[in-house]
Amino acid sequence: MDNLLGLWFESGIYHMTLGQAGMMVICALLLFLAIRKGFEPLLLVPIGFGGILANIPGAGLAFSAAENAILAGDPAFLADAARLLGADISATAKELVAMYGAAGYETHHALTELAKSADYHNGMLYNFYTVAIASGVAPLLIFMGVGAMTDFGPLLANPKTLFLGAAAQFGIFATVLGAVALSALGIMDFSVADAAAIGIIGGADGPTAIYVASKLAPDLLGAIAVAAYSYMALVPLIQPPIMKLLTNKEERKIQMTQLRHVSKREKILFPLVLLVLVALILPSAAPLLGMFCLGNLMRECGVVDRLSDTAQNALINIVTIFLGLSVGSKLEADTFLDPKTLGILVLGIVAFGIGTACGVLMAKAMNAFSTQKINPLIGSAGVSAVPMAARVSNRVGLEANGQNFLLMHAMGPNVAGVIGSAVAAGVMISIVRGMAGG
Amino acid sequence: MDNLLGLWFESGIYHMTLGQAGMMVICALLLFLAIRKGFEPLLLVPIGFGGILANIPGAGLAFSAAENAILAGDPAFLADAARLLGADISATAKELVAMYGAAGYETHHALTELAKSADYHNGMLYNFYTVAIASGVAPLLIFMGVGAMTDFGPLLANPKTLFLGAAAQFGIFATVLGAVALSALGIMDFSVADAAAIGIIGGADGPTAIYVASKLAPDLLGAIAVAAYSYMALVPLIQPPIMKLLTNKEERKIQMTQLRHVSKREKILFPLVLLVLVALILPSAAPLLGMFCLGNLMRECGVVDRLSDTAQNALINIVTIFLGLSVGSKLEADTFLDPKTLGILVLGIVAFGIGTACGVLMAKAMNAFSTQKINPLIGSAGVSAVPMAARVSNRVGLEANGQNFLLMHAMGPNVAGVIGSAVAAGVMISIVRGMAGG
Amino acid sequence: MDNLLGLWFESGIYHMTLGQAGMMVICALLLFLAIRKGFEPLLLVPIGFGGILANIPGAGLAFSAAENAILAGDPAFLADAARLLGADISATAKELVAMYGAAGYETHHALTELAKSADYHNGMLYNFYTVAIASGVAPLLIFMGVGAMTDFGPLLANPKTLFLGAAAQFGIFATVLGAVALSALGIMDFSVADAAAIGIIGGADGPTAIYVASKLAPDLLGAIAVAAYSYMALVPLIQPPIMKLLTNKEERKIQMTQLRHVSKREKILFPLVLLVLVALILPSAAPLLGMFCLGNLMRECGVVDRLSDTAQNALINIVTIFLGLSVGSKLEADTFLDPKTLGILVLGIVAFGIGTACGVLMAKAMNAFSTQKINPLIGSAGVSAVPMAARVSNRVGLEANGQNFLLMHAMGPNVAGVIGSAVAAGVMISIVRGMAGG
Amino acid sequence: MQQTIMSQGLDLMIFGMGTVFVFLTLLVFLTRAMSWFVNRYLPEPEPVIPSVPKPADSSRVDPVVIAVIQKAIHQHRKKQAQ
Amino acid sequence: MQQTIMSQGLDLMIFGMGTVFVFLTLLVFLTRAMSWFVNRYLPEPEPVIPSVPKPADSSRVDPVVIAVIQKAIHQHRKKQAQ
Amino acid sequence: MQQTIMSQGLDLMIFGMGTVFVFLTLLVFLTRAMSWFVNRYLPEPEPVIPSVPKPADSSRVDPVVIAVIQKAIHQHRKKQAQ
Ligand code: NA
Ligand code: NA
Ligand code: NA
Repeated sequence: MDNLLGLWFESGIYHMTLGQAGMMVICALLLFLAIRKGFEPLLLVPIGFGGILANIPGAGLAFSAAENAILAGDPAFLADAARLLGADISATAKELVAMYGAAGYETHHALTELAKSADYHNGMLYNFYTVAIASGVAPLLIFMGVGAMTDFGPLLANPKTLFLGAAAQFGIFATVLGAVALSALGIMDFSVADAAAIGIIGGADGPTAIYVASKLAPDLLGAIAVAAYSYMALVPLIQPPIMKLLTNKEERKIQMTQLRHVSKREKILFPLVLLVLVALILPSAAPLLGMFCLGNLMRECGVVDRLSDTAQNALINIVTIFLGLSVGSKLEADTFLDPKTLGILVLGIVAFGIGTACGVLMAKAMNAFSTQKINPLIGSAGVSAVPMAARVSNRVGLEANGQNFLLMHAMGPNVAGVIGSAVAAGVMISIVRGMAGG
Repeated sequence: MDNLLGLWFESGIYHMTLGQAGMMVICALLLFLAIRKGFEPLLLVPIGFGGILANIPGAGLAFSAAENAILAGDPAFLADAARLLGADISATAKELVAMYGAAGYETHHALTELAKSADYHNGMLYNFYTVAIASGVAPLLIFMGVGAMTDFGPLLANPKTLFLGAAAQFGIFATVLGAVALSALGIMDFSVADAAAIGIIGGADGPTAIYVASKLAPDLLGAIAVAAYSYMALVPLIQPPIMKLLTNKEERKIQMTQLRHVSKREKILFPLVLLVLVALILPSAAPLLGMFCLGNLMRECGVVDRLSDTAQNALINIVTIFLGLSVGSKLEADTFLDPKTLGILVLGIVAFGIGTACGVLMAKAMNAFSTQKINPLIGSAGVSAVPMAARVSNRVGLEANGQNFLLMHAMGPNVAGVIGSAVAAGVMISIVRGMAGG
Repeated sequence: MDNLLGLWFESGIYHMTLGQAGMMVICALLLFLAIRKGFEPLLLVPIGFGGILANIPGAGLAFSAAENAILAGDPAFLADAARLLGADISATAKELVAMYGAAGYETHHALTELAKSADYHNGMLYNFYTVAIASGVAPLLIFMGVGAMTDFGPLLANPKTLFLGAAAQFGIFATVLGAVALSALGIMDFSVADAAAIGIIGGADGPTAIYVASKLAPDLLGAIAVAAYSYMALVPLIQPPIMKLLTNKEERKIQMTQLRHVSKREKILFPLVLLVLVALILPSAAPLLGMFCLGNLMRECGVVDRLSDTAQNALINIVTIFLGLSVGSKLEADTFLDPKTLGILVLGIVAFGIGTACGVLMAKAMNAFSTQKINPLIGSAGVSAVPMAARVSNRVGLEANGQNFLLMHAMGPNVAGVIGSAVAAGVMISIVRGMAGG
Repeated sequence: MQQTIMSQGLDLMIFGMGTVFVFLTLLVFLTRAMSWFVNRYLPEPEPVIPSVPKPADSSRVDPVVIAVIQKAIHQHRKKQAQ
Repeated sequence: MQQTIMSQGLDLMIFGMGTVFVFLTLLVFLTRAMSWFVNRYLPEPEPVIPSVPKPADSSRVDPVVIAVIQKAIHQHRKKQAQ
Repeated sequence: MQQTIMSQGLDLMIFGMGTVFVFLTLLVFLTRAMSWFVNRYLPEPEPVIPSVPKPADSSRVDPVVIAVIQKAIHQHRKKQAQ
């Protein structure tokens, strides 16, 4: 009989909270958008599915051993936990979990030992998150794969498009300012680290956003990743109005000269040049851009094709599955259902908008100073969101002039945007750590 | 000279025990069955090979650092170990290893630290086991791959075949009862946890069996996995007699109506329906069925084919190699050569038989209440053992009626059996933990 | 303003040491040799690139959390570190890092805990090294893949070529003697363990060299791996002069009889025979040769082709990327720029030379005692360096006699050399540990 | 003890088998409901595509192959012409 | 506090955006220099090969395919002969 | 010390090289015995299949290819007919 009761008390319905039910609906929506509307399905399918798993009541898949032990509510353990966390003995499990989240390394270590000796275990998704994201390895491997898929030819043929990739990153920093302003006004409660992590959504680059969030604001990672990938999928809706608002028909009609042929050797040397520059200027960007350059070098050097193939197929696919599920673990209701999430979604789309605008305006500014005109529509591709943003530039260009194929020209700022946001990520991580340190 | 002696004292022959020699012969037999007779070679080749490695005398590939330190027999370390384990100072290394196996988390932790500071290391297979199986990840990833290979079409076309998949799981629970009866009678010494882990052999599903055994009875994992895979390979011999015994020629002749066409959308929604049901009813089955549903969703949704391909090729192959070697580590002589192993082999085949019988009888029972007759031969496919059991149903059906192709109809109960045994796994894990806890 | 200064103080240029600059040039040279000259590109591209990453000033990618904490130079932490390391309080960060490297397990553990609680992290490459090489798994998986790519047919057709594979390993042990002699003469400061690790370069087998170095002399791993792969690429330059010096035109003209057909069953049984012999004679070689035999069995048994394919493609490629980057982490300036490195490079090429010579001489010796003559040119293939060395034998043979195709005959000693150096690795590891223990 | 373990085994069997049946029965009804709903409200417009994922390149014809075929045809025609 | 966080945000924006521009500007110049150097001193002798890595086997024709083709041609010729 | 390390090196060489030779010599004999046994008692019935593992699909012909061939042949025949 106890077993029957036990099963009932263990059943999901009995434990299901409104928040968990709500998150399941949200995750189902993500899956719908991914499968039916084609929103970045490679990421949003595992993320949405992982989110559902993370919110299965009583399964504790997204919790650490210590959290599972606390939530299991064994009085003896709760007492020890309260003591270790310096909490009042009457503190509820939920309060203790919150305090655990805020506690430092030693406390985590001690409570984990305690929980494991009481035979509690990390949830599956928690383990995936620890191995794939907390260690930083998954975003880096994806970045290596992206590097192995990237052709820098168009950028090398017209290096000044790098400026467009730089300008479009202003969306990141404007959003950082917006976020801290919300805090200053007391509307939200974002730390500088939070603000930096939110801003990076404007980088329009998934792995970069996840990498930065995992370093600066792990609690916000779920919302940030979801926002980043959703808005990347929405680029065809977000960008065109802004692009048309900031350009006149004549500008959109500008034909660009055929790109010069780029030699194999230039393509081989470019990732090394970029790597050396990172080493000299911005070591904190070394992991991200280093792996990116490695992937690209493996692609271009032509002597390690089997490694390059694996990096852009088997390896990136495996890592994507784990990355998605790990991000899903951050869609656990108590973490995700927070006013901050709303703020993140709003700030994120603002970031995209500002980035797009700055890219276009930068292109116009460059035209003011240079004789060889560039079509301002390719400026919007500077936000990265490869290759979607470049396609958008091409489409809007064709609307203005049926003979105007901007795709290849837009690929330059597009990949420049990837470099730009990785640089922004590096500098933000090092500045924020400096502020924390100081 | 010392070195020469040292080499001799380090040589395998000098240390080889009868048990290890015996295990090597058994593993060679497994390899023979796998390679020559085609017994589940994908698993039994790595398992058999891993078993040989695990029994190489003096190599300690299957032992933890602490066990290797004890077996190395350095007096100083033995004294410490005896103290930490609360053993008599005169205890032999073998006794200490046994006590270490029975000791709790803190003792393990302390002895491991001690062994590592004395520069002893985990054996290769022990590390594989820890990463692949103790963490639970390998069986889950295999299950994801199986999900990505599974077509639920036949099941969706005829959902009531799920009842056959349910009935066939009775083999599991009958065997549990048999195992505890053997204990009650003092013939064997199985705990309830052991009994549950043994019963799951009747689930006729490798990864499920390994997953349950790793949670409830790690010491028996080797025997359980070997039994599960061997009997799955023997399905063509085990099932037909039972099927013929329980059915008459007329029943075997029953023709089934062509299955209706199942739409893509039904196939996409089914894994989500299943997942929600798991979330509501049986959270403890969430890891297994969750990963299974993820794999199937990736397969059916049609927008993440590259992930689905990887899940059913590169990833599952890599995991299979490590899973097999890890299981092999549990074929170490002292663990495997135990009267319990015999009991497991006997109970396992009983479980298969009862499961087969219940599937067939359930089909006949359903015919008694329904107008639309089903051929009882497809009931036996409910044990899972995909797709072997379905093929057996088809073959026996053809013997009775040359025009009677049951394969597709048998695939329904066949995949239902996979779900059924995963549910059984979840409920047993949660009940047994409740008993241990209570 | 502080941030601007902060950024400058964080910039690479500010921190770049001469050593790091030098190592970047050396790594760029490695990349040049790999990409332009085709020196073992699959390994040297990731190694060279990893070396550049490891030397990015201030990024600390190749350092552990404790080392990064010390190098960060926070006074409070330095004081604790000095205390834990028993160092003088005035010790510089560099001295402390050196002492940390020399410290034992407990000290490492304590300092690591301390560093992590101060929010310092392991560098990316350090993590790769820990997971891939320190655990020993990467070289073993590569070895499994190599086994799955190896056809033992030629060896089985003419087993006595195993003697050539044995003789060529004398290069290993002669070099060990040379290394200890340099120590005895006070020219270098190699321990016996160092000497053994250096000698294995003569094995002309990358994964074996890395495996031994990781066990016996991790600090020298970078130089040893670079030497091993570079000289393997230089085999076409190193071997021919020695081969011609030790043979006369008549000997080089010797035609060998067509190899007999080898049956599938012999090929299936050979890896098992080898495994049993390892188990009986030399357990310490079990990990290396065990994984090698597993790969070969998977290849030959014909029933697990999907595992064999994965082992020689997706899996070995993934592991190669991580192995290369991990080796690169050992090209960090302070570790690599050491007189020992020069000694290693010199001794390494000597080892190759002696190994080649002994292989050829052994072949001549065998001809003295046997009627069925073998062409001494295939002796040089005994150093392994598969398949380069066999190709060299073939080419030199064709120079002497245009109708003399030695390739298949040379494959026998070539793969025998792989087994030979794995055996040498096992025996050296066990003897050296015995010496350390005693 | 004998009693306990037997009774524990019985509990395990009864509640375990019970749960399996309850679960799969619910699954039958939910599946039927889902299928009914889909076929009633979300009938498929497009023709059903095969659900087995194909390796990317098996769907298109290797240009090399086409080249070979054309060459073969061409040589054959030459022969015919003679 | 309000002030601090705002000023911190401002710092982050100014120095962050500044670094991005400095970095990419330097990259523009280095890239131009590199391209100039390569085209000036290391002009490519060989024709450029496509940079997209191909799966090893897509470049050669599957022997089975050739067999099939030859069979096809052969049967066809037989038909013609009649 | 000088002595010790030299003697240790010598030991390593002697016993190491010794083990390598003993091991490989035993392997020669075991291999010969194995081959003799196999060829004497387990001669292979079936013809030897190539030992190089092929990717599963390279052994069967891609239906697309067959389609293309048939189409090619057919068009060719039409031409002939004119
Ligand atoms: Na960007
Ligand atoms: Na089952
Ligand atoms: Na060798």
